[in-house]
Amino acid sequence: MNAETKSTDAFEPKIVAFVCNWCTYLGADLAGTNRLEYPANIRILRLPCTGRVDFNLIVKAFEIGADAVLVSGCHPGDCHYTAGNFHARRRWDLFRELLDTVGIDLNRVYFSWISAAEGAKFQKLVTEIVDKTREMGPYEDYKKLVAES
Amino acid sequence: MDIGYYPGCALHGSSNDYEASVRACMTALGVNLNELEDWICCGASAAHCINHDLATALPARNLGIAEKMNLKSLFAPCPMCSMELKKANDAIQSNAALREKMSEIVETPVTGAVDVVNLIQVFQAVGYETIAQRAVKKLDAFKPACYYGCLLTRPPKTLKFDDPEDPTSMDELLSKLGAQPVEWNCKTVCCGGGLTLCDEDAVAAMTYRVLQNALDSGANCVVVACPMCEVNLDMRQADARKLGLTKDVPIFYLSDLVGIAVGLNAKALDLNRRFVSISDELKGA
Amino acid sequence: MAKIGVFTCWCGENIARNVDVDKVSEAIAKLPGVGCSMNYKYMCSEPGQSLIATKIRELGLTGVVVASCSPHMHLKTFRKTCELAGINPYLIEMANIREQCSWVHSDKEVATAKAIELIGMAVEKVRRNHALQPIRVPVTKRALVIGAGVAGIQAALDVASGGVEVVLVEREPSVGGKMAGLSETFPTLDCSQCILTPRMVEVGQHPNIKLMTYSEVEKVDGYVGNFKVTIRQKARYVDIAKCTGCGSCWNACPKKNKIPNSFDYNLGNRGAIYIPFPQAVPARPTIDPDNCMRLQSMKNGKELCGICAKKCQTNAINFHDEEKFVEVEVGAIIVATGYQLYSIKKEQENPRIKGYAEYGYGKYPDVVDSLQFERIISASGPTGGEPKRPSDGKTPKSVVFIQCVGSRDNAKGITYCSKICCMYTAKHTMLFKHKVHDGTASVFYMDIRSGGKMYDEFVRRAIEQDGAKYYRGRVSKIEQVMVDGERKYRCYGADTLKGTPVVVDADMVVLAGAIMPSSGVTQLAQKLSVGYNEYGFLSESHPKLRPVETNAAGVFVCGACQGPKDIPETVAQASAAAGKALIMLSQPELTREPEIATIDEKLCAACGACVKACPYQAISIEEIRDRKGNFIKKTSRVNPGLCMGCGTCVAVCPSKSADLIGFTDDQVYAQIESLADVF
Amino acid sequence: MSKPVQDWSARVEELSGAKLNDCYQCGKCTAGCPRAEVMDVPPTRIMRSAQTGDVLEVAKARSIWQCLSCQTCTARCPKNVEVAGVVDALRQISIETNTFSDESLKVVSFQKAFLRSVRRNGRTNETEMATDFEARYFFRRFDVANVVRVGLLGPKMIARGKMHFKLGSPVKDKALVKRIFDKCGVEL
Ligand SMILES: Cc1cc2nc3c(=O)[nH]c(=O)nc-3n(C[C@H](O)[C@H](O)[C@H](O)COP(=O)(O)OP(=O)(O)OC[C@H]3O[C@@H](n4cnc5c(N)ncnc54)[C@H](O)[C@@H]3O)c2cc1C
Ligand SMILES: Cc1cc2nc3c(=O)[nH]c(=O)nc-3n(C[C@H](O)[C@H](O)[C@H](O)COP(=O)(O)OP(=O)(O)OC[C@H]3O[C@@H](n4cnc5c(N)ncnc54)[C@H](O)[C@@H]3O)c2cc1C
Ligand code: SF4
Ligand code: SF4
Ligand code: SF4
Ligand code: SF4
Ligand code: SF4
Ligand code: SF4
Ligand code: SF4
Ligand code: SF4
Repeated sequence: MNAETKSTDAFEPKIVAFVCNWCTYLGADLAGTNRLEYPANIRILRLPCTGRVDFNLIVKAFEIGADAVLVSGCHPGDCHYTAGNFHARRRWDLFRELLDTVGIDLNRVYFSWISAAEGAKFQKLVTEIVDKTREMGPYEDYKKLVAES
Repeated sequence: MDIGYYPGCALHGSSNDYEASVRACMTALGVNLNELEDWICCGASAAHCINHDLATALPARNLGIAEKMNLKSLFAPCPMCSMELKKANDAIQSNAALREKMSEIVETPVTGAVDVVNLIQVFQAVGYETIAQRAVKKLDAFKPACYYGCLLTRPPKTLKFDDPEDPTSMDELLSKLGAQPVEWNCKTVCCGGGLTLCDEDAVAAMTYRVLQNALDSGANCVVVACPMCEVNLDMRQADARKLGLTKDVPIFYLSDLVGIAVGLNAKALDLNRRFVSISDELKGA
Repeated sequence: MAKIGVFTCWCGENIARNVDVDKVSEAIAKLPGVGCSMNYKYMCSEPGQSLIATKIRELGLTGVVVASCSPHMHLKTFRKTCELAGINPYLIEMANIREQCSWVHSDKEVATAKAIELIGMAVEKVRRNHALQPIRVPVTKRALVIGAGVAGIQAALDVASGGVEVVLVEREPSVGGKMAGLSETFPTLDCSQCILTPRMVEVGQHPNIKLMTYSEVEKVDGYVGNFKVTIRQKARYVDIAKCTGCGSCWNACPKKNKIPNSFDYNLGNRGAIYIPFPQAVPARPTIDPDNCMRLQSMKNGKELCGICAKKCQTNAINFHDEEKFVEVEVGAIIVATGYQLYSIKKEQENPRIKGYAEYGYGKYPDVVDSLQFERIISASGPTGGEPKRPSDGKTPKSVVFIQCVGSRDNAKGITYCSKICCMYTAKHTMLFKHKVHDGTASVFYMDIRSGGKMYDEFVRRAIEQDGAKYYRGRVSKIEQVMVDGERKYRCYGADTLKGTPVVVDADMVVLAGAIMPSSGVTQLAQKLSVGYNEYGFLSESHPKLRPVETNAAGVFVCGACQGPKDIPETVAQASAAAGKALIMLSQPELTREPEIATIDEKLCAACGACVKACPYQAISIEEIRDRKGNFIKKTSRVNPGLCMGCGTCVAVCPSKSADLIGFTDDQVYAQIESLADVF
Repeated sequence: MSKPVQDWSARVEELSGAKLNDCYQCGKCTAGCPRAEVMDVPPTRIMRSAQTGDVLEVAKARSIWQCLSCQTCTARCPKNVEVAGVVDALRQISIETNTFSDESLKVVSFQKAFLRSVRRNGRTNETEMATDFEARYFFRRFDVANVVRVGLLGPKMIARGKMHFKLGSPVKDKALVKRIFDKCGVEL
């Protein structure tokens, strides 16, 4: 966050979101169209499908200092690509294991389904993630881990 | 072949002819029956109506004994017993909390590891081919209506035995031994045995339906694998006659017919105490 | 050297109210590689766009970022702007500072800071963008229609009338499907043949339709616009080009009327050389090799019978006929393989589905399924429309109809409603009552589903005018009994409205079996890469908005292969599929977004992970050989015609050899890293 | 008496393991039930009452004691509902709440006599059971006809060696059987 505008001691969580182009990105657009206010702590990366998200992208986000990561796509069965998000979902269990192995706190990774019609759900989810992350505090552990290795 | 054996109350009581028949037949086929030590009643028709826990605990006690005796499979000639035992076995096997609770109640560890089998399954284990090879007498005088009743196949989820609507395992065995089983409607229609002492009129009507259909389909006897079916179809036949049953129908246990085929006589099979007497021809004389 | 132009939009007040656009432009101008950074009131307006175009030309920009609204709103607009200004349209990115920023964050300072970061991410991405060309694929202006029931017939006629050639493939000897065997049809009770036969004839004669009966799809290669399909024509033993359909052969066959006719669901008979029904198209016979004495004897080197060939004046019969493989090239494929009835009997092929031993179907001759009953009351049926029961040919006086047999029955393994049986059962009761005036038609049902124009009125008519007795309850068991020397079928049912059991003695029982997809449809679906549900019904792209398209580009579905359907719906869907195919085939060439996967063949370990993960079967493992043909290595390869650009392969590739153009690892990592300084 | 239960649907589900809301009231259980003809509340309606939780009415019904536990209903239910198990649950509830009707006394007495015999001996003794049943039932209902009928049957069975006055082989650990009954909270 911008250090000049915010007092340095107030912790502002930094969230990276990987979202699919067809559902969640449009859900976020809808939140905007409906002027549903949510915390400004999230940075969205638009990808064609959650199927495109691999483990390394999530790790990368933590490496550059994210405090939490969100992966969000179409509801199962509504995937624009028939089965792309299904693959993402199946990989999710594997992800969790891997993330755990490299020492990432699984409480900081979120996976959700948000459709193009669910602007309010997007607003709610982001708010919740930011609140929870604020509670957990900055993700110093992983930064330390990276610094050490 | 060695197998665990749970006779149940009926075979030690009113249906002791069934026990005689089963034992004689098994001996002839070289099946050794290891009777459960100090078995108790499985609760049969009563426990499940009165107390849910008791309905599992009574069979669980017997399963516990079987496990202690290291019996892999347990033969219960009465389908009601084998159904109750199987049901309890399945429930205990799939539910850890229940496993603990029951082990505590019956003061014996029970895990649900015993394979409970009925009479037909024992014959299947011996092998229909083997039985046919041992047969010394062709059952060509018999046109049996094979009666499976309620609990050999039902509830299907528990029994997983034969088709619950059109079972054929008994027909297949008897055909192999030279009998000509008839196609009929009432293979799995309830005979009313459950209420034989409480609602005689209703039971008579049900018995009539089953027996008359057997006769109409060309049968000269009905073959059962259940002590309750036997008592009910045999004993209530006088009442059924009053309702119009056209003639007497002799009732056999499946083990009787297999026994006759492998050369056992009426005395060994205890065929002389039926309410409806059996002709000499059908006694295999 | 990159020279990127960044154009920040005010969107009137929409952005400018909450984002300090001047501050944004100022901050962005400082980023390395940014050649110009400015803002304007309405970037998407005519002057806004020309501002961008002018700067592109003036400064020779190598990339453009427009910071404004959602790319779903205006990415196309600004791509066109770039193209007009002379740079590749894929060298532009958008930063969404309206939907994701000014509209959702009210604190101006915070929103301004976030806007700068979002634009920074876009700048990092666009720096790595490449000039791309949309993929253009040529289109073969010919369509393949698989299955010639009423759906396939309608689709073929519509496409052909649109001026496009059609290859219509049907696996039976005649077109017509199930409808050709129906009696009269709801909701209007018009005779099925009367309305279908003219169309069957038209299909046989249409100059744009190449009809291939007794044929099946063997193999499908290629992709949208350019399919190569191999069709297997089974040996018919009759040259239909020579044959005139005179009938001398089938009338002389010694097996005449001795072999059960599957068209009549085995209620009637045919010969070894036969046409399945008099109105068949083509009206040419087929020899059934399993029952022909000559063909059987030839296996033992003998030549029995042969009467048909002797009778034939045109020498059309060829006992040495063999199956042929024909390859056709088509641009679009319409699947119309229809349905079959659930087989009801105790023995079932599919282990997940159970039969109804309690109804005695297959054991009791007079317990028939609904399609058999259609033949029994059809004027063209084996009894000439006189209702006669199969066992003894007597006219049934009491008929019991049972609905939802298989359908909606979890215990038997089918959970869905078959949708049409409520309607055709009502029809059956009417047709029966119209023929047997003193007869009783009793129906056991669970719910009556008659949503449709004039449908409920139709069902009510069956009850109110024709006196069908409807009982709300399932039947538990059917037993064959003798009542006063007459064979009856005793149905043990329930009347749940009254709350009691009911027993009805019937002369005949008709079971409304569940509608299931045709046999073999899943194998066909796999050849076409079309999805299907757990029962084998083919999957449309979207149940509401793309009901006849599939997720395999260029493949369309219609009729009962997609789900249970009556004729009106089937025909509507067939015309829709034809329309969609015509739209596709009317384009001179197809263009597709270039954002697809690529494989670095040097790195690829040919592990096959991507092949398995790809939802479109767009990747395959191939061999690389040198010019002499020596094997070098294996690699995976993407078929650009099939790849839809989902990126799943990229995520699963363990060697990082797969990448997605437009969303490359390079680009995505750069976007994330651009946040490193501010995080 | 067990603790009073407020939510009867939940209690029925707990005792029977049946998923009550799965029932779509198709009637197939009633259609195949050999006793439905004489039942005041046939199985489909029993299921309906259990579904809505309105169970005490049904607990009074004759039907639940007329059921033969033949399992036809369960075997044929298209929704795989344990219908016979629901009937069992209702029987247990009717005993717990003492709501079974006078008409059902005979069957209830019989079942209790059966279990009393098991509790005492570990196995049933038919003669003892019949006497117990007749005694209790007779004294409560003065059903002379029944005594006569069973009385007529008795000699027939004895003549055929089918009725026994003593147990063949007695259970050794009878105390355990009593403990099992007690631990299950069975009151007879
Ligand atoms: C008893 C009954 C009565 C009915 N009555 C009415 C009514 O009165 N009114 C009404 O509107 N609807 C009625 N219907 C519904 C009607 O039959 C269907 O809506 C209609 O037939 C569906 O047409 P279709 O072309 O999709 O399928 P089908 O008629 O099944 O045609 C499919 C065709 O594809 C062929 N095929 C299958 N697989 C392949 C393959 N792999 N390769 C090549 N060819 C293949 C088949 O041989 C068949 O010719 C009734 C249905 C039933 C069961
Ligand atoms: C309560 C309710 C809930 C529903 N929920 C669902 C659901 O969950 N899923 C589902 O699939 N379907 C649902 N539907 C059905 C769905 O609304 C319709 O299928 C669909 O809207 C029909 O689209 P249409 O274009 O034919 O008609 P309409 O949506 O009615 O569009 C007709 C248009 O024509 C215009 N118009 C009318 N007359 C003229 C004229 N003379 N000149 C010019 N313009 C004219 C009208 O202004 C209107 O814009 C629901 C319907 C209702 C009533
Ligand atoms: S006789 Fe010859 S021409 Fe006539 S229908 Fe038969 S094959 Fe065709
Ligand atoms: S050769 Fe075959 S088809 Fe021809 S007449 Fe003889 S049996 Fe019939
Ligand atoms: S359409 Fe009617 S008969 Fe057919 S499955 Fe649906 S409800 Fe049952
Ligand atoms: S009118 Fe509407 S609510 Fe009524 S049955 Fe038809 S679809 Fe259902
Ligand atoms: S991007 Fe998607 S569709 Fe294309 S090859 Fe990869 S997995 Fe298949
Ligand atoms: S996953 Fe990667 S390495 Fe494996 S085959 Fe595909 S591209 Fe090659
Ligand atoms: S058969 Fe099953 S679904 Fe049908 S009414 Fe009975 S319990 Fe309900
Ligand atoms: S178990 Fe009881 S309710 Fe079910 S069918 Fe048998 S008698 Fe009827």
